[in-house]
Order: sequence, then structure tokens, then C-alpha cells
Amino acid sequence: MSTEQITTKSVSTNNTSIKHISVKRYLPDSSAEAYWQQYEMPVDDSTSLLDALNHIKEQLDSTLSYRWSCRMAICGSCGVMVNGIPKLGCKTFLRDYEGEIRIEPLSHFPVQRDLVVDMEIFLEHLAAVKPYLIDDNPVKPYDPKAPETYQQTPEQLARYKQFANCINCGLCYSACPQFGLNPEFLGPAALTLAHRYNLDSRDHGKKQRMTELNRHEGVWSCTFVGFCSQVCPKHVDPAAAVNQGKVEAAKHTLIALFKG
Amino acid sequence: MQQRDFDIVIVGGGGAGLRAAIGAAEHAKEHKTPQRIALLSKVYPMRSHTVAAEGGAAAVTSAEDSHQAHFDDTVSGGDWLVEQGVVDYFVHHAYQELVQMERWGCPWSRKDDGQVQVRRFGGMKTARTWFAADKTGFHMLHTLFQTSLKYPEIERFDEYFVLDLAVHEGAVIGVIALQVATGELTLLRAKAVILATGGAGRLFRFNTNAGIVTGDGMAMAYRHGVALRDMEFVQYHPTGLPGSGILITEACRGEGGILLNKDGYRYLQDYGLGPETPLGKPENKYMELGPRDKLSQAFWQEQQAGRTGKFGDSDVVYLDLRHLGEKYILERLPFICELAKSYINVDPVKEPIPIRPAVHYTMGGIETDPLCETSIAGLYAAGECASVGLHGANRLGSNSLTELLVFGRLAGEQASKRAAQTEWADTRLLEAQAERQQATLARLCDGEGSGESWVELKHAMVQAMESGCGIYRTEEGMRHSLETMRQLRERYAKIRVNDTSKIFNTELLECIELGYGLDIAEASCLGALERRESRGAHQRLDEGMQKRDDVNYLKHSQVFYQGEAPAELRWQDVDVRFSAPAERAYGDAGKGGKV
Amino acid sequence: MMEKLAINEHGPQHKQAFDEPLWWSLFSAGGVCFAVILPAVILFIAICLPLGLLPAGALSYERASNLLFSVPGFLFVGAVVCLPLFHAAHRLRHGLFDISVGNDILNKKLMYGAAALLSVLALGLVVAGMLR
Amino acid sequence: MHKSSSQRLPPLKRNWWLKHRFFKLYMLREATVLPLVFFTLCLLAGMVALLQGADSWQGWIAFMGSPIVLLLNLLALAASLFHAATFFVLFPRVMPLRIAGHSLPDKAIVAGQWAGVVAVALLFFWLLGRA
Repeated sequence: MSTEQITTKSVSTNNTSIKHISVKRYLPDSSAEAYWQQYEMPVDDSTSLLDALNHIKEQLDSTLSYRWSCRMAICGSCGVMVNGIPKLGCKTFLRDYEGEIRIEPLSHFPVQRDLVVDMEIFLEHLAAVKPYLIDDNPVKPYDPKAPETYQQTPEQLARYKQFANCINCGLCYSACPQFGLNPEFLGPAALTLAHRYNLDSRDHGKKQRMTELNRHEGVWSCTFVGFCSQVCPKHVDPAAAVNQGKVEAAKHTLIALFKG
Repeated sequence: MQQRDFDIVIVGGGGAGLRAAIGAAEHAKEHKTPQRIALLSKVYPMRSHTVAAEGGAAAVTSAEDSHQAHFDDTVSGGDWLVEQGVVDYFVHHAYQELVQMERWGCPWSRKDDGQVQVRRFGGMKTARTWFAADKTGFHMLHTLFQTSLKYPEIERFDEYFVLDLAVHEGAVIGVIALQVATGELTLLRAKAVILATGGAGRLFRFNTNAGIVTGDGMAMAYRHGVALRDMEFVQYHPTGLPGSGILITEACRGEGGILLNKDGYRYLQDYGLGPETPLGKPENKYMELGPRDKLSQAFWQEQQAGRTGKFGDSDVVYLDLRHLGEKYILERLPFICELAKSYINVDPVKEPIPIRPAVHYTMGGIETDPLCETSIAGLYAAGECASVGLHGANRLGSNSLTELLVFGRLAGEQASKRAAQTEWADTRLLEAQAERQQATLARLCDGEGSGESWVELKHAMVQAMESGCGIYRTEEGMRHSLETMRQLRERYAKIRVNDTSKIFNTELLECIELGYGLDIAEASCLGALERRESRGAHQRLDEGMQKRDDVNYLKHSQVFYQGEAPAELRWQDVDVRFSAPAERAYGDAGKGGKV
Repeated sequence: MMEKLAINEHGPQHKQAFDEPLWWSLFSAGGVCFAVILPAVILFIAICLPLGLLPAGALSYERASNLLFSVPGFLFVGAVVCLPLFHAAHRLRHGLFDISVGNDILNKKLMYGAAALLSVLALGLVVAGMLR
Repeated sequence: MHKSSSQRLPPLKRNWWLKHRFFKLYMLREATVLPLVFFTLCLLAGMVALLQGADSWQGWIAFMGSPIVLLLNLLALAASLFHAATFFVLFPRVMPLRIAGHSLPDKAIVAGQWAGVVAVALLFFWLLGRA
């Protein structure tokens, strides 16, 4: 190995500046109405929105409530609206915003308090599509004494892998007007998860899932607005999954038709 | 106050908790003893920190590998401070658990022929780490969560924060939890309780852990008299991003990444890990594939010698992946690329990644027997919160994801077995304990505390832990940290929260977590101070304590809670029935040792 | 903010939407025609023809009749009139839902009904021309 | 866990789509069918005229040449092209084409569809571009 000096950018992070962040507050036990509150803080090039919220919580106003955990864009906790667009707080950097930054709770979900929304409906929709491997008659049942894996080639894996990357952050639901218009719509993430299992070569549950997908509130409520895929922080492309689901549902119907 | 009855209550919805829930449900089904299982989590289960695990899960897989080899790696990796019977059970049950995950749909990375692929990992003799790109924990957690939806007997209590265990006459009888959304207390009566609450990395300022990793379950068990064991062993992961501490997986090195100091020199060869392995040809247990404790210690030495570079305010070394080529990097390590680009604006395909060690894992925890049961009857623990005795003084990368499956299931089955033979305790016993909790909450919210700020206390705690209980430790530093913890615990008694709302009061939760944290931080400092030797992740600079001392310290530390008084430490023998302690060596030096 | 709290009373409905695949298939086919064929059709028939940019006699009464009242003409009408009509009907139906006009069950009948009627009319005209 | 009693928000107000550029573009895309319907109705009228005889056919051509009709049909042409641009990119996402285990790049599929537009235009030119 050569012993040359490593040249990597030693970052000039410390472009510190003062920024204003407006947060939509809602404290149901003290006021029925939401209101805007502005905070001022020093930020630098590496300050994420989550860092800013944590700064508010610890230094300025400990009553601000929001969810967060991993701060590396994998746990899906910290979704909020940033200037009207759903984003993960930990993956949003204040350096990218000129002027005012307005933070609101995720759209289309009931607000519990401040930036915390009620995600129960999202969880219900996820559970509705049977998002687990269904193999009612596996060729080789699981035997702990002689455990054996299924076979799955990298090509077969590649067919669904992208759709398995959803972190359940719910941003796509906030981006989806069809969910906003009708909360019974199963929505992007749930339909994507169903499609992920339908595409899995190890799974045989497509027929069971289709009864959920082939409903008005299933794939057919989607009009391919496509904003869900724009805001997805993990590039899952839920819009593609949902619309591939329409093709599957059409096939399913055709088969049902012929079988009578 | 809501009151519900369950056969089994599981606290924690991460990998271990979910696996325990499924294990219990399957066990109950098999034995035709229908059981209701409650799964409580302070966050939605898929937010649990298992989600952030990247590299993989270890199990003996190839024909050339053997249980003996995995056993030996784990025992020597843990510097012989492991329960060898437990390790033996672990290595024999690892494979079946990973296959079970596969049968549940986990998208493991594959070889061209459709078989599961394995990769190299630090301290492991051969490649035996199963992986799903570099998001293994994420895929495992989501697979477990989604699979758990199949079981109607598992009732989830998402965003329920457990305040305390209810214990009566040496047996657990339930838990008391706070529904975060409403602030209401909930009493869950149970015949068995499993703690699966994860580690306590957030005791330290600079760490790879999520904000929720605050050691809650450890503190709950500890306060009821269960020993915290080996808490002085805290793992520094050698490769965290500067600034945030975000984890850059060991798999980078398993796939052939190399570590360089600021001169572009592969410094690990100077720390008993050499000779240098050729570029792109990583060799197990050599150089970058040494164990985490050794690598983090080597960083510290380089830092002392002034051979580290700078990134922002951080001293760093460099993880170079460039020789692996763009295609390979993007296939095997896509998440790493995303993280490095987002958080430090470095593209690993084009530049070496600046990295530095960060606190990653709590080797110690709630002491359990080999069947995951604690000293309280009916109380089990599994996963990072537990000290079942697998990791000893240093955990090997990719053993913990497998651990939460093997011991999560075992704990679930044991709890199910117990629940089938036990009756619920009298509800009034729980109510009495709940009233105590009610009073504690009231004191925090509108008590007469002097208004100590949790923020200040928290910062003091993480600073003290970092300065006194870092990669290298001194008597003086640890003593100071221990003193600090004791003072902070006193100050904590006067703490008050500003936010008195009942609805989603995260300030209140932070305060309670801080209380948990201070108790276990004291245990950690005490164990560290009293262990007057160097072993695994516990390295002392003090004269005469820089070597392992098997005569006096081939023993687990056990710390016992004493209320407001200082905690007490005892020593416990280690199970060394299969493998006598030997020299722990890597690189060429390790060649002559045990096979 | 407290406008929420409409509790969902009805349980999960599993009513299958067996008609939707039909509408969606017609919509998709119409979308392809609209995108691939219609630009040329509009350009030549609705713009070049009235502006006199086509060679004389390119669409004289005789030539136009021969072209249209034929089997290819029948297919042409299917592709540039019928399918695009269903495409339009589908989008109008969903558009009305998007802006909360009417109710979906009625809108569906109106839109797809109109598309079907006009399609029958268009194809009927071709057949009538062929039989003439 | 059984939680089918979770809260529902009332539906969005009908002006929701005015609040974001992305949604305005979506509505514009949906609205391309309005000029399409106009053109289709024109075409239907032309077919009726053709059936009625040469005079009405000439009358129809004159009608098509009136400024407003011409303008609306120019709009329809623009709409069809805008629709094509938005529709073609959706295709590979709805029906990813795979050849020998490898997915065809999206760009190739989009380009192929535009080639289709050009081919149809050439066909029309061949058919109508000469007397």
C-alpha cells in the first residue's frame, strides 16, 4: 500500500447561520386550535431538521412533541411536512432551504399533538393485505431438525427487492390525495407490501391478497398521481407497485371469469 | 385505569421481542394451551433499533465450517468471559433460526444458484454471516413484524411506555405501562413477562444507537433486585461516521474494505493483526477482520500518535472501499453509500469514508440463566438488554442478530411453558404498585422539585460516561464517572418536567428514561472501576492492569441495586467447561492457537 | 384541528370490484391510442385538412368515404374514437371524484355510459356507411 | 391487534390540488381529456357528415376551419403530446419488461413509444400527404 497522504475534503461545515423555523403546534389539552410558533437557532451545513427539532426540545421549548429514533433514515419515525412536502426530518438538511421553513405534522392523518399524528389507520391498512409469506402447502415444510431454505436466484430476488425496502414512514400517505379523499383506500405502502409478497417466488398467497387488492379501496382507488414515489425517501416507487397491482388484479379477474 | 390480563407480556417490539412473541404463540399452539400474548413497545415495532443493524447474522452454514469453530471464535472473541454452555446452545441453534427467517420471507442475499450467500465478518474464522445487502436488521425486523401479524393471539400495544414491573414474592405478576397517546396508565396482569428492551448505548454521547436505546428494561429489572452483569463491557464500533456516529457496517471490511490512517497506511498491521493482507483479498481474523475491541483500540493508539486525520472537529481514520468497484459496492453496500452521501457528503465509490469509533453495543445486561430466566420467577430477558452470557467481554459482529432469534424464541417458549402452569396474581397487588407509579409521575410533573433540568443532567451523564468509560480507561477517570453518576442520581430526585400535558408528553418520557439511564450508568461505572484488569472492551491504562488477569477476574461482575444508596458489586464464576482460557490472538499470531 | 373524529363504523368490506379491471383496461388502451395515434390524427385531420395544407383530394368526399367505410376504417374508429372516449370517461370520472363533484356510483354510470353510447354510434356510422 | 375503530379525517376540500405544483400538473394531465373529447365529438360529426354526402362533408371541413374550432383542436394536439409525455414514462413502471432476466431500461421503453408516435405520423403522411 502506498503511503500517500489521504486527500479527502476536510469539510468546511462551519458555515454557521441563524435560521427561523416555524412549527405548527397543537396542544389539545390547552387549546382546541393549532397555532404557529417560530423558533430561532444557529445552524450549519450539517444540521438536519431533526437536529433542529432536538435543539428546540433541549434548549428552547421542551414541550414540543415529535417522533424520532434512528436519525439515519431507516426507522421511519420522523416524517413531517416541510413547506408542504412530506419529508423525513433526519434526511432533510436546513442548508437546502432559503427563507422560511414551515414544519407541520404529516397530512391526511389525524393530529395527536404537535408533530405527532395518529398512524393507526396506516397500520390497519398494512395488516389488511396479509403482508407475510404464505405457503400453505410448501413442498418441504420447515423442520427444525433438518432446516432447509427455499431456493431463490438473485434475479428472482431482484423482482421484489425494491418493494421490500419500504420503511413504513407514511410519507407516501401524506403525499397521496386519494388517501386524503378517502381514508379507506389501502394506500401506497400497504399495496406495495402486498405486491412485494406477490412477486416473491417463495410465496403462494397472491390469490388471498387479491381479494383485498381487487376492491374499490384496493388498487382501483389509485389514479397514478405519482407523488408518493416522488417523496419516498427509500426510492421504493410505490406508484409503480400499485399500478403493477392493477395488472395483477385484472389478470385475477380474467381468471375468475373463466373459472366462473 | 385500564386493566387487562395476558398469559405472557413482552416488553419491547424489536427483533427479540417479536421473535419471543412468535415463539410463544407457536409453542402454545403446539401444546394446545391457547395463550394471549401482549407485545408492548414504546415505539411502533418497526421503529425498534434492530432496524438499524446492517451487516448480518452469523450461523455455521458451509460444509467446511463447524459448530466448534463458531464456538471457539465466540469464546475467544469474548475473551473467555462467556458462558460456554450458552455459546454451545447458541451455535447449535443459529442455523435453524436463520432458515426459519428465510421461510418467513426474509430477503437474504443469494448466490447465483439460489442458495443463501454468506460474507466475512470480524473475528470469525470463516465466512458465515448471512446478510440482506447492508440492511440485514431492517429486513429481519420487518419480516418478523409482518410475520407477527399472522398471529391473532398476539395483541400489540404500540407506543405504550412500560414504567415498572409488578413483582410479588419473588415472582413477576405483570407490568404497569403508560399509553403515550393519552397519558393513561394501563395495568397488564401476566403469568410471565419477557423483557426485550434493547441496549443502553445512549448512556454515551457519541454512539451509533437510536434515541430510544436508553436501557429501560435493564433498569426495571435492576430496580427489582435482578443483577446487571458485565455492564462494564461496552462495545465501541470502529466505524461510525464523524459528527453523528451513524453506523458504517463491518460488512464494508468483510467485503474487502481497508482502514487507513492519514498517511494512507494500513495501521492495523502494527497492532497484532498483520501481516497486511493483499488489497481486495480480505482474510478472516486478519487486519480489518479483527474483532471490534482491537480495532477501536488501534484507532485510539493512532490518535494518540497523531496519525489520524480531521473531518470537521473529529479525529478520523479512513475506510477505503474504492478498489471494490462501483458495481460491487452498490450491490453489497447500497445503504452505506446512501448514508455517507447524505450525512457527510462523501461518495464511497470515489473517496475513502472518514470514520471513527462510536459506542455501539452493551455486552452486559440483565442476568439470566441459560434458559433466559432472571432471578425473578417468570421474568425472562432476551436480546441486547439481557446478559445470557453469549458475548463476554467483546461481542463478535453478526452474533447479536442471531442472538435475538435464538434467545428470543427460547424466552418465548419458556414463558409459554411457565404461563401454562401458573395462575394470575390478585389484581389488587398490581393496583397497589400502580398507585406508586401514579405518585412518581405526579412528582415529576407537579412535585416540588427544585426544577433540575433533565437536559443538563442528561448531558452531564453522557459526557461523564464518555470521558471515564471510553475505549481506554483509568482508575481516576472511572472513579470520577462513578462519583458523577451518584451525584446525578441525587439531583435526579429533584427533577421536574415543564410539560404537564397528558397527551404524547415526550419530555416526561425523556425524564423517565434518564432516571433509568442514571441507575444503569452507575452499575456500568462500578463494574468498570472494580474490574482491575484489561479484558476485551474493558482496557485500562493503569499500571499493572493492562493485561488480562484470569486469577482474579475470570469472573462476571454483578451489580445490585440498593435504592438511593450506592449500588453493590459481587463476582460470579464463569462457565469454562469446554474451553480453558488461552491467549487471544489474531493475525499470524493467532495461527498457532486453537483451531 | 378537531374536525377529525369521524369514527369508522363499518367493518372491512371485501366487495370485489370486478368491473374495475374492464374500465381500467379500456382506459389504458385508450391512453395508448391517445398518446401514439391521436397526435397525428389531430394534426392531419383537424389542422392540416381545414387549413388546406393537404394535397387536393387527399381527403376528398370519395377518398374519405372509401377510407372510412371499410374494415380498416372500422378499426380506425375503434382506436381514435371509442378507446379514447373510454380513456376520457375514466379520467373524467376520477377527476370528478378528485374535486368532490357528484357521487362516484352515478358518475361512473354517466361517464362510461356516455362513452359506450358514443362508441356504438361511431361504429354504427361506419357500418351504415359500409352497407350504403 | 384489533383497532378497526381508528380515527378518520374528513375528506380533503375540493381545492386541495391548488396547493402544490405537482398536483396542478396532475390535474392538467387529467384535464387533457377535455380537448380530447372535443376533438372526438368533431370527428363524430365528420362521420355523420360523410355519411350524409359530399356537401355536408365540405361543410364539416369548413366548420373545422373556423377559428375557434381550429384553436380548440390545436389545444387538443398540445394536449395529446402532453398526455403522451406523461403517459409514456408510466408504462415501464406499470409493465416492466424483462428480457432474459434483465429489465429493459426505462429510457429505451420511453424512446420506443415516441418512435411509435413518429411512425404513425409517417403512416398518415404516406396516406394523406399525397393526392
